[in-house]
Amino acid sequence: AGCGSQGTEKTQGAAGDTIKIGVNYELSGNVATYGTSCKNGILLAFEEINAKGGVLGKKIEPLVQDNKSDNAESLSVATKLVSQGIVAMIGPATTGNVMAEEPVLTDAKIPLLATAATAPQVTFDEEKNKVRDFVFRICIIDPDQALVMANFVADELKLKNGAIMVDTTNDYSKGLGENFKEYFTAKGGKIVAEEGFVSTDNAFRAQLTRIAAKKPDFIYVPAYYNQVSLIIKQARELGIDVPFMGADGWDSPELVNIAEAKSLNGCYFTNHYSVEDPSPKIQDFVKAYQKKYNVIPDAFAALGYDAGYLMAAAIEKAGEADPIKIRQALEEIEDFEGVTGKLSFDEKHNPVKEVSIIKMVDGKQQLVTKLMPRQ
Amino acid sequence: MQDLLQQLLNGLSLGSIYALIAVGYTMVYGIVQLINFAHGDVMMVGAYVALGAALLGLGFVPSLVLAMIVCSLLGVVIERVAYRPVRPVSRLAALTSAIGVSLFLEYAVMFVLSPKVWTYPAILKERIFRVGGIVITSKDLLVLGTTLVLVVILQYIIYRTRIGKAMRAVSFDGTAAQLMGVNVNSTVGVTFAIGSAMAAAAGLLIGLYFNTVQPLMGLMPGLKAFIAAVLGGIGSVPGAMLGGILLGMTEALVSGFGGSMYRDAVAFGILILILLIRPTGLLGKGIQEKA
Amino acid sequence: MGGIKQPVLSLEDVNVHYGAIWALKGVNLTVGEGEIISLIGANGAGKTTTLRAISGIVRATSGRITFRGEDITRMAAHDIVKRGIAQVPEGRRVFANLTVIENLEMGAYIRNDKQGIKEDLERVLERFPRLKERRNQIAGTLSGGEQQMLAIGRALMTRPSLMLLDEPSMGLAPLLVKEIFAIIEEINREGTTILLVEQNARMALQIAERAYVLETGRIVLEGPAKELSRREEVKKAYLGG
Amino acid sequence: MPLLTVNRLNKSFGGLVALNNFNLNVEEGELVGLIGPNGAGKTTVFNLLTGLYQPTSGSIVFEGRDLKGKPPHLITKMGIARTFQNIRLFGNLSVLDNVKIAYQSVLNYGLIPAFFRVPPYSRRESEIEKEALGLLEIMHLERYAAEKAKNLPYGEQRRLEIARALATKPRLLLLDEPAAGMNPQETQELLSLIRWIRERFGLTIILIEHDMSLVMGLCERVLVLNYGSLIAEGTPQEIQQNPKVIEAYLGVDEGVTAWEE
Amino acid sequence: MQKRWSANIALIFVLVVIFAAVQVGIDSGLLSDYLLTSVFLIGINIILASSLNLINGFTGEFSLGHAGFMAVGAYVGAVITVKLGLPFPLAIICGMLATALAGLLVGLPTLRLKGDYLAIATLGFGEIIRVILVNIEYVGGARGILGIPRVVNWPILFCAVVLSVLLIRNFICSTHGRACLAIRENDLAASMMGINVTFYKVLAFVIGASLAGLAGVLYAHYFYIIQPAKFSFLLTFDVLVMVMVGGLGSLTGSVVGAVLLTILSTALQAIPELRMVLYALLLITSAVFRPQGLLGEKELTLHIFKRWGGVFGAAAHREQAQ
Ligand SMILES: Nc1ncnc2c1ncn2[C@@H]1O[C@H](COP(=O)(O)OP(=O)(O)OP(=O)(O)O)[C@@H](O)[C@H]1O
Ligand SMILES: Nc1ncnc2c1ncn2[C@@H]1O[C@H](COP(=O)(O)OP(=O)(O)OP(=O)(O)O)[C@@H](O)[C@H]1O
Ligand SMILES: CC(C)C[C@H](N)C(=O)O
Ligand SMILES: [Mg+2]
Ligand SMILES: [Mg+2]
Repeated sequence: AGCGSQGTEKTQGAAGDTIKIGVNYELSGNVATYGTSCKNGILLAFEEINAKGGVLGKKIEPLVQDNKSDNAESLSVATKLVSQGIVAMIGPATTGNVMAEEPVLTDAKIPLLATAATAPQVTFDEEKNKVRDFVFRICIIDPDQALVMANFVADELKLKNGAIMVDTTNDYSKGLGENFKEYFTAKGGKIVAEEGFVSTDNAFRAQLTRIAAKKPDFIYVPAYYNQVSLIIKQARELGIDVPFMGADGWDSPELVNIAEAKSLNGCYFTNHYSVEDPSPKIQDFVKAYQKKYNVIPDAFAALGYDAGYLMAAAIEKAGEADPIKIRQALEEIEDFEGVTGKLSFDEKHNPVKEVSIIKMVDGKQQLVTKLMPRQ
Repeated sequence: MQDLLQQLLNGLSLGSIYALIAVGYTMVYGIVQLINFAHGDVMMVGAYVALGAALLGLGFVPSLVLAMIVCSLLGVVIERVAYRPVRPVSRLAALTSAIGVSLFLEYAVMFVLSPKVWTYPAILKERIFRVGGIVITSKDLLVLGTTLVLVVILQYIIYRTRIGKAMRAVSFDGTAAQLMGVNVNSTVGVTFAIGSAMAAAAGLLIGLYFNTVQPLMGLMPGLKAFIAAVLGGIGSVPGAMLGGILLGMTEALVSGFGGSMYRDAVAFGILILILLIRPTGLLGKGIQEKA
Repeated sequence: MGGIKQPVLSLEDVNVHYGAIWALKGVNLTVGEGEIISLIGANGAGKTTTLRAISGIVRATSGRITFRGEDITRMAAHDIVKRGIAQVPEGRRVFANLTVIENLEMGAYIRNDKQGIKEDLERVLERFPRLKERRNQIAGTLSGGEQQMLAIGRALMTRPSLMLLDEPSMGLAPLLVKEIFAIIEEINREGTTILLVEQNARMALQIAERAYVLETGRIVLEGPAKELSRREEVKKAYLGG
Repeated sequence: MPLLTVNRLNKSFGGLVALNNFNLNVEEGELVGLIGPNGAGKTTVFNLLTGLYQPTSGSIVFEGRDLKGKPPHLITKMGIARTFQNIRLFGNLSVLDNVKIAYQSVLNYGLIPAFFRVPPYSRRESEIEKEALGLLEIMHLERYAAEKAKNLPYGEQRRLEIARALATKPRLLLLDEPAAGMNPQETQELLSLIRWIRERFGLTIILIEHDMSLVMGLCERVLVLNYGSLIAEGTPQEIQQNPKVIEAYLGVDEGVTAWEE
Repeated sequence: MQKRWSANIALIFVLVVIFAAVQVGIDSGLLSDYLLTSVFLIGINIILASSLNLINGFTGEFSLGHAGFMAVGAYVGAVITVKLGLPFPLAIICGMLATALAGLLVGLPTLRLKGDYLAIATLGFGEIIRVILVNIEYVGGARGILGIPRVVNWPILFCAVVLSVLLIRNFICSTHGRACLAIRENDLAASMMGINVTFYKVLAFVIGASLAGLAGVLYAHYFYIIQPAKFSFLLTFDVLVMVMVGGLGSLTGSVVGAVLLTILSTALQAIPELRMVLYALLLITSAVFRPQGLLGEKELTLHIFKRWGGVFGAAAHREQAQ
């Protein structure tokens, strides 16, 4: 019965003495480490901001919800958060879960800031050929990841024949696969095998056997860590010893746990940042994060941290905790300095940022290089 | 050709995993006439128990034995608490209860141990054999071998021992079995204990095979195992093995010919086809109803 | 009422309820060593319920059932079988998916004497040549009469000291009915006490020493079988004229 | 023309010949008994006549129409009804519903009226209800109308089976051991009941029964099956003196007296 | 006749009250969007549960293909409105027709199968439908169809639910429904009553499926997106549990089951970590203490409402059953 009052409060969170921000993440389920890292980063940021007095004189109140790495759950969580009066939403981490909640927020005219969803369609409706007004993201996008990796493989590693293995039930994975193929063949490389799997799979030998028959120099697997790790492990068991390449989905402590360090030696993936980056801004963040959570922050923690600060900046800029005004402010943000780089949004609400290439060495991530995909 | 052989072997290895779960499944299923939907989750618990044992430094065999003991107790408790009061009333109600138990195990484990994925320490030396270009791993042999052994053991128990005879009698008519001096409750209890111990063994092996242990790991294999059991003929232990291997082979071949997207559809399609031709599964005994 | 031998089984004031239905209302009944006792009564009188209560398949709500001096009222069904009470249940209840031989073997479940079991198996098959012919047929496909024979054979395999038979002649050809009754007498001669429930009251009263008449859950008449079969009310109600 | 002509009917299960070259002609209005030892193939004959089994060979012609390949529900609609040796009522449904269901084949209406309860619906429903209640009354079952069928006493269940069969408006009624589980008194009542419904509904009846008082009291003609083959056919008097029948079925010692006592 | 009328009037009264209450709640803003979502889920689940009950409870078939049927309805409906830009009523009609056809295609071949074999075959069909949807690019593959307009509002939902339940009730209480019941009780005897067993089994499938299709269309046009993954066998199990908890073979039971379980699972979202654990325990408890379901095979009538008030009617039945 008590919940009835929330809906009547049409002016939403602003009326209270806190600013409510939705935090919808994958805290359990298949890809729980992504969401958990993002959430931790966000909460750290909000904590710091609130300690310094909050924004517009008010404290930020994050409303954290677990979407269980499930699309339908993500939608229902978003509906719930909206009815609790949030003025903006941060998350989820993965493309699919963001896409699932998007219509609810757009209908409610509440801005959505995605942290790690990298597929182009997150901010851009390809069918209607128009930008999604209320959706922003602070991460690089997949064509950039694919381009950087394709160039790196062709120019630096000088590998010719590649194989691609994607999760065909995942737009992120499928998109990256397509982009990579396009850029790699443009560079004169050859894709000798393309295989697919579905996200519920855990046996990949059939596909790997087919790939092995084509004798590629490397295998590109842009997918989430829970599957990547099994794929690499099973490949090694089948005696496939070529390097694997991938994208930000690889960044999880679980990758090494499951696949085992030696299987990963010589593999590369693209990412949003690297803990190894000596820049002081990054190292300060790493220290603070480690102090609070006792683990090394991965890229998603960094993205979450940036998202928290970016959101606060936008609210400050908007001058009022009003969703429409915050949206406007987000669009106008320029040269925001975050741990994952300097960012402004392009016309499709995407930031233009550097892509890091990470190499796996004995279970540790090593920063190989940072590249700017486009100007 | 070599590829085809390798794919068949992949299928055999995947199939023996299905079979491994399916044999315990089908035994309980055949005798109690209950779709023990929680079987896959008992397997999951077995995998965790064995993992715990392994992390404490126990070797393969002690971990296995411990997991089997714990799970057989778990099986007995589940039967006692969730199935026994329901079974006589309605099979479908028992199914509801089983769905409840399945969810309970999954989410209780998730609550207690977090949803995170665990991996096994190296408790078994892994070896890779190459026979004329075909790769076989020691894990494949282990899984296949264990399944075979379990099938033999179960067949022996069901057809050659007193308790097996009691199980079969109970499965057909509990009251009549009582009149033959069979203790129905303890027979069903033993059935669950054995079935759950088999699940635990499967749990350890599957945990090792995929090197991952997580609370929902029983769901899909459980379903596939159930399908394998039906395919082979409900209650038939060799049928479950056959069904499992057939399912695994089909899936590997479909994937192996580039149809991985349609793999589940083809597998189900074949299942339905086989059932249409043999409505009681491959090795199931159907009796024509007498009017 | 003289001549009751050493009582083997006795029911004292036994009541049974099925939910709201009061099926047995204070039944008193004794069976003496070596006797054949018949229990007759109309449909639904509670005959089957009486046998089920003795075997422990339904629980008496009150009263006492003793077998050879031991209180078996609350004993589990399988333990009662071990005490030596076998039942040929109403409606045959053979194990439909087992073969004839397997069904018979199931009867010997509580026994361990391999040799004895084998001999008894042969004896049963001799007694029922029909079953011998069909020894490997799945019981579910046997004709009604064949199944009835199998049920009797199966009960014999437990080597009971007291055998409860629930309408063993139901659905049997006349020739077989006679045969079955002859077999019952023979089993009895060999030392097994018999409690027989029958619709075929004429035959039942012929072979029994004593009989009870059950009506809507109560014993309304009891006495030596010959005497009962001469009584008008029995003739009228149960002997068809 | 006979109502039913069965010609050289065979049925085997695997290697087992359950019915061997069985011939039978039944004239309109006859009451024919079918007896024989257990497992002789009597029920099999009924299963073949009602389409539950397909014959291995041979033909069944009912009212000039071949029944070959006809599914059971169509055979019922053509006018053959039966009861089952092991009672097969719709146990969880009311007695009234059991009978109403049987009117399905004669008093039907379409799906649209059913969904939307438009005219033919209520008219037909009340017709069905009236007829069903009438039949229950005839069979002295009206007081059980609302009771679940499985809660009825055994004898009443048998009567309900007959009532249900009658509701399909058959011309040929097949009764499979209707007296099984009845005591002699009840059997006598059943005997008069069968006589009566036969008159009342103008039925032709084939009766399988082990209770000789019923068979001899009712049937005009009796056929005897043994091991799937016909071993004798004739009036009850002829049958009870037939040595083959005595040997195979009635019993040598007191043969004739078995049902006369 | 008099009694029938007064019962009908009472029923209409209750329905009007329910309708008005929710409508007022929406208009006054007392029902938040989030709660409203639960109301819509309840409605959709009522349709799903009662149509599954028609197949499983009343006809005695064991079907596990309901999620697949719902998917067909949802997709066909969404294609009509989103891809072809046609009006919503057409989506409902086409969605239901397509699922009826799917029901026919599934029902016909699997008829020979009994019990668990039928269950697994229908489950297989449901999964096949899902896999096929994943592989059709036109409907978005695994991503599904996004941006479906939210056209379903409370009046539409309410009418759909009431009509569906009414239609099923009318069917069950007709000669055709009795035929289905007879088949459930004993199909051999049913065929001896002149019932075309094949026809009615398939008919039940077709009706049940097309109503699941309706539920699918409604779902798609309220929840913005549909994805194949949503329609997995787990969804069927959810619905099956509603049917079982309400009482297999009780139509009002399905309504009660759908309402209770949807509310339960929504309410439990307040304690996310323990939500499923508690849900599971409640399932087990209800199965153990009430194996025949809350209503058993009985129907909840307004009469009982009067006597016991609300949900306590179910408790009244327990006493009667004992
Ligand atoms: N499982 C049961 N549940 C409810 N009532 C039962 C049950 N079994 C028997 N009854 C009822 O108990 C009473 C006695 O039944 P019982 O089967 O003992 O009679 P019976 O004398 O063996 O009859 P019959 O000659 O028909 O076999 C009957 O009214 C019957 O309906
Ligand atoms: N479906 C079946 N499969 C195998 N054998 C069968 C089947 N149906 C019947 N039989 C066999 O056919 C023979 C005839 O059976 P049927 O049921 O017709 O006998 P019956 O004359 O009715 O006997 P009873 O008087 O005991 O009922 C029996 O030996 C029986 O075992
Ligand atoms: C957390 C990330 C790996 C998510 C991924 N970049 C996606 O868009 O789905
Ligand atoms: Mg009885
Ligand atoms: Mg017969």
